[in-house]
Amino acid sequence: MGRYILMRLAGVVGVLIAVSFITFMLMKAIPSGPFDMMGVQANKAIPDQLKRQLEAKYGLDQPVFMQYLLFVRNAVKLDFGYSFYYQGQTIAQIFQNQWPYSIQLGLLTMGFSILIGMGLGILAAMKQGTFFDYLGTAISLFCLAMPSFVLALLLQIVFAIKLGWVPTGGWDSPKQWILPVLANSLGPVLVLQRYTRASMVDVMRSNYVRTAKAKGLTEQRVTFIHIFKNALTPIVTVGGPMLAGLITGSFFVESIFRIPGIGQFWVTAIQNRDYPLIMATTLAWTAIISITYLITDLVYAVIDPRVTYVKEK
Amino acid sequence: MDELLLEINNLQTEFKLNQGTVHAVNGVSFKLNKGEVLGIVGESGCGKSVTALSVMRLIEAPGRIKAGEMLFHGEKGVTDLLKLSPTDMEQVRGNQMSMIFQDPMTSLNPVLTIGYQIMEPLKIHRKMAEEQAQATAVKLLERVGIPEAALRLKDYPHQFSGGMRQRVMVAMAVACSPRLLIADEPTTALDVTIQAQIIDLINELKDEFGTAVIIITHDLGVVAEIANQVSVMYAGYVVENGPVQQIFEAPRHPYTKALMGSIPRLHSWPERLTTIEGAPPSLTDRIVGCPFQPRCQFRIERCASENPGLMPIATGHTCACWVAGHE
Amino acid sequence: MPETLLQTVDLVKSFPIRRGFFSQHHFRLVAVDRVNLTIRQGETLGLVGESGCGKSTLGLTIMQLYEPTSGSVIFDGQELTSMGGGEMQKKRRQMQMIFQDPLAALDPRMTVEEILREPMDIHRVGTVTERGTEVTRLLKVTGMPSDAALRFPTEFSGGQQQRIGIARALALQPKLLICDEPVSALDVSVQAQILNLLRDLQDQFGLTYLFISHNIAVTGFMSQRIGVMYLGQMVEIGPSQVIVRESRHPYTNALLKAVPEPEPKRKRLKRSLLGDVPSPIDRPSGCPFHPRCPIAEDRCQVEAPAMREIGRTMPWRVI
Amino acid sequence: MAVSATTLTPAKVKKSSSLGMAWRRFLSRKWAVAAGIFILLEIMIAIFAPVIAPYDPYYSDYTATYQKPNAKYLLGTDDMGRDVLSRIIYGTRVSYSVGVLSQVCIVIIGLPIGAIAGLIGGWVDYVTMRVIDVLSSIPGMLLYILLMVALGGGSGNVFQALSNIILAMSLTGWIGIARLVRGQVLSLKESDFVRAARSMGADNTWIIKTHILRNALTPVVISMTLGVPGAMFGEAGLSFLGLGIAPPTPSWGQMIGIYQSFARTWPHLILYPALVLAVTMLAWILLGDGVRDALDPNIRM
Repeated sequence: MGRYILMRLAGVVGVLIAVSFITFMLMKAIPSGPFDMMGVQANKAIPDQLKRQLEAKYGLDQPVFMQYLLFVRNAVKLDFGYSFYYQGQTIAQIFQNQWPYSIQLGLLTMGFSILIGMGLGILAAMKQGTFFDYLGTAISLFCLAMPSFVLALLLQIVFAIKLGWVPTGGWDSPKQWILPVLANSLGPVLVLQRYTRASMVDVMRSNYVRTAKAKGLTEQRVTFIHIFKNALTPIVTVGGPMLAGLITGSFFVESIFRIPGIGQFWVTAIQNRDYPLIMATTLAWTAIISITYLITDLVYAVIDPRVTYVKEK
Repeated sequence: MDELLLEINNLQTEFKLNQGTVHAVNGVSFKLNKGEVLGIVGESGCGKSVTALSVMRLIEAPGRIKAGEMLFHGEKGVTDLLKLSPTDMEQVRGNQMSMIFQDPMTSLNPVLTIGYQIMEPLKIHRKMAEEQAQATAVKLLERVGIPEAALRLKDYPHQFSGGMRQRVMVAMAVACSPRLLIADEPTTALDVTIQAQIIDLINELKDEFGTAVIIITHDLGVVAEIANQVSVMYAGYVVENGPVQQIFEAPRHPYTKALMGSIPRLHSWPERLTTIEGAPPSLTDRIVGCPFQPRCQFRIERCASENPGLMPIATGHTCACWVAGHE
Repeated sequence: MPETLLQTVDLVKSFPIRRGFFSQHHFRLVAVDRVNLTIRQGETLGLVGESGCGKSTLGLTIMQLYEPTSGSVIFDGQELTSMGGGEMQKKRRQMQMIFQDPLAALDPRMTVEEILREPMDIHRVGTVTERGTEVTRLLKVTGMPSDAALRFPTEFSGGQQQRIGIARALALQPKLLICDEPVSALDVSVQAQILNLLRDLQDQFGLTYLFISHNIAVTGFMSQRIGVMYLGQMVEIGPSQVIVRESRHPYTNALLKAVPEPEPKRKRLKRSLLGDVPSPIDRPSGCPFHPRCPIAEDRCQVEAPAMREIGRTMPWRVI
Repeated sequence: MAVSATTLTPAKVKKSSSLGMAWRRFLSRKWAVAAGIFILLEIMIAIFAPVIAPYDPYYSDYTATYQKPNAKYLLGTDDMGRDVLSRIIYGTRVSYSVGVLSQVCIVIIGLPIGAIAGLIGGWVDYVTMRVIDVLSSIPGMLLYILLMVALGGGSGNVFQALSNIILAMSLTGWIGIARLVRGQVLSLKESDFVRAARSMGADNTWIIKTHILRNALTPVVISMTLGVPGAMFGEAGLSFLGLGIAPPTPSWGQMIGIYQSFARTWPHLILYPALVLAVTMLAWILLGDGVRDALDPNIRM
């Protein structure tokens, strides 16, 4: 088991190196550097000499490959340096300040979509062919067809602007959480509803559930002891990585509802060519996602005794 | 001496699908005495498994038991199983009657331990406490021939071979000493040497526990070996019913005869095997007349219009055939 | 005595397997272990054994669909194992195969006509019209309706699908047919039809069969000789009558005793063979059957007995 | 069953092809057919946009800004007095070019890679799979945005912007197809009917040509149809963020993005492009489901 986890972690490191390289090179391929963008924003071009000084300060005058090695050397120490754009702030500070918003939004979305998505999925599976089943299908179809930013805007227009029930944005009070969470949970609800229903139905048809019924167990016992645990495996497989995506923030929802989360920062970072911030965010996301894959696989082994990462004998 | 245990009258089960209604069981009747073994044989799609599931009332939507009577002589007198409430039926299932299924590889819950699964009926029906249930489970596992039973309680099904899993299924089924054990193709998925072990096991246990057995199989050999009574099914009907000796040595229904002739045997090799031309009727169609009539070489005019139904032709031997019945 | 059509000499097929996710240890699963057999022109050799005994792997290895690990396969006087790809493909015309799952063996996107033409298309037999006529003939020979040609395999019953498989195998007029459990997916009455058909076709076209089945009664009905396999090894081989009536190997005996017979009078007493078939990965030392053998001695644990001739049968030596 | 066995002679029976059968199955699904018709209509609209659109989508009538829907401007006008309906009609071109072309490019890249990995196996397969592993560890939208910016984004002319979007999508989207095709090829390689073909003496070329391509293509087609709405969503999202199609060329997502700032006072501006986008995505999803059901050979007639 320990050996397996170590091997997997080594894999994660490999992925991180590859991803950092790809991102770094892509970033360097982006036309115009960070200080051009500053000039654009300040509405005046930065003098060439000053630009060169700045570039030298941040090591941007060196060959690209050297820059990359430099970056790796610092990154190993988890030192991503200062943001080019948010003057005087280290990347670590930006993460510390902004990421909690995204995490909070993600966790709320997670809770909400598990409740709704899995609830609807279980209901649909238990009451196949009834109103609940069709309701679930309708909701999942809606989630599939409705882009999250469109729903976010529509919700904002209707509930914040027209009805004025909730504020249009911000993240200070629970009232402001409602709409972003709703908009953000489109995808997760869809995936969870579909997979829960499918996997429950699958398990319900299995021979061992018939065996359980033949033993004279009550409906509830069959559902919660014999069906649910088995149905969980495929749900965890898709749900894990999807939920990881949630805590990495959402560009759309964060920007529409003016939540100062990391997703919004990343998009602005790209627009501003804020290299250190782009690199750090990308790497952090990749790490989170890779580790979630690993955790998902481990959870898998907890749920299903057939899955084992321990070498036989 | 022949004490009646189960009497099925005119059982009808159907499945409503988009393509039409599948009439899987069309008025099956049979009787089973205490301690007896009834073999139900037939080819795939003849309704034998649906009959078994109907007796257990395990038919699920879109299927339903349309009509019939299932009189079960239980501990508290005679009850019609079809009239029991779902909760009352749960008390019967796994307790007074239990079932073994075809595929041992998928019939045990993969995420629960063997011990948990065996103890489940003991705790529910016999209201046993944990330790008592555990002790009983160990005894049961030992009885069905699982070595180191006490240690294996904590194991999961995937750690057992197919034959061993079927033994666990048997142990689970007899846990509450049921009056009736239904075995649906219990050996089909197993290799012959393992199959033989399981048949022996069921044979021994039925005497030990005083259990009557209904064994559903397509394998005439298995029936010959274990059953006292045989029902032959075709297209949802029972076409012949009788003591095993008579059915095998002097089958009367043309279908039974053809079926007997179609199996290759170890000790006699004919030049050709008997075959039946054509295919069984579609179960979505309403069958008029004898269901076997289109494929029957002895058919008479009457067969096309009138279903013969089971008629007695010898003591305890009934046969649904206009020709054979009037020989 | 008719000439030998197929012969295998010490044929071995083993597969490398990995255990665990990152395990460096490679195991070898020996699926077919030094099998020697001969099939004469026009006869049927039956192969029986329980699942995992290597009988199907043996069939596929003879067909060269699995590359043999060692040993040789001599077909029609020619060594197959050393044959080049192109040459082997031509040779395949003379040996064809019928599979256990009839539907899986037919491409779901092809009509029956396309399926039956495929072998002729591959080997460019005859003109396009001739191939069409041949398709009609094949359907007739195998008892299929003539309008079947334009339909898809899923539209047919299991028995008919198997007939399509047989028709395809006959398209190139092969000498040898390897039938790998051709009837085990079928109902008894359909099984009888297919078995009769196979025997008719054998008489009609002088075919030679290697008939693989787990059902010893079916094998007995089909074959002149039977070979019994256990854990990759041939443990006994001989004329069907002899194998069934007076087999010498304890495994064959146990197998025969285990078969339930549709004759209530013959109710056998308690069967002797205990335990499960061991995994082919952890094969017992010595004679592979010794852990389950009722007459095993100490010697069986260390020494693997060799095949020797006993009268007309050739069982393994049981000490 | 379609034809009775006795009444027709083979010569007269219309040859049933797998495509014909799939077509009949497709037609039996009403929702999918409706979606198909809707999509055909939109494609016509995209092609004949200049004929259909009541106004020039680029023309600003500064005397008539922020008009509510009325008889003259069916869906009203925007901040610059441009006709919203005409802009939506022209936006169809962007959505469909991106939706359909990106899927074509994805297949062109992904299919051969997946097929080669699956067919050759060994180290080729190993390397391909590791590359795919790495790429799929980066969140899709992230890589996509990064690529988009690196390619120069939506600046420059429309074709440049479109081709950038499609390229960025293809460079990230091929992974899915490659994985799918590889999996298909691997399972087909092991299938009984390929084994049967081999036993008949078929060589690799024959097997790939007659069995593997034919059977592996179906899931590719299904995935293409189901991928279109995803690509449309991607374009809309990018344009919404201002990283996709740059104004004045209209795109649904970009319209939503721009009109967002007037949402407080002129919410109707967002409503129409949003509605069209959602309905179009729904139509493609329904069509994709229909195509999947129709092409899946495991479903009997």
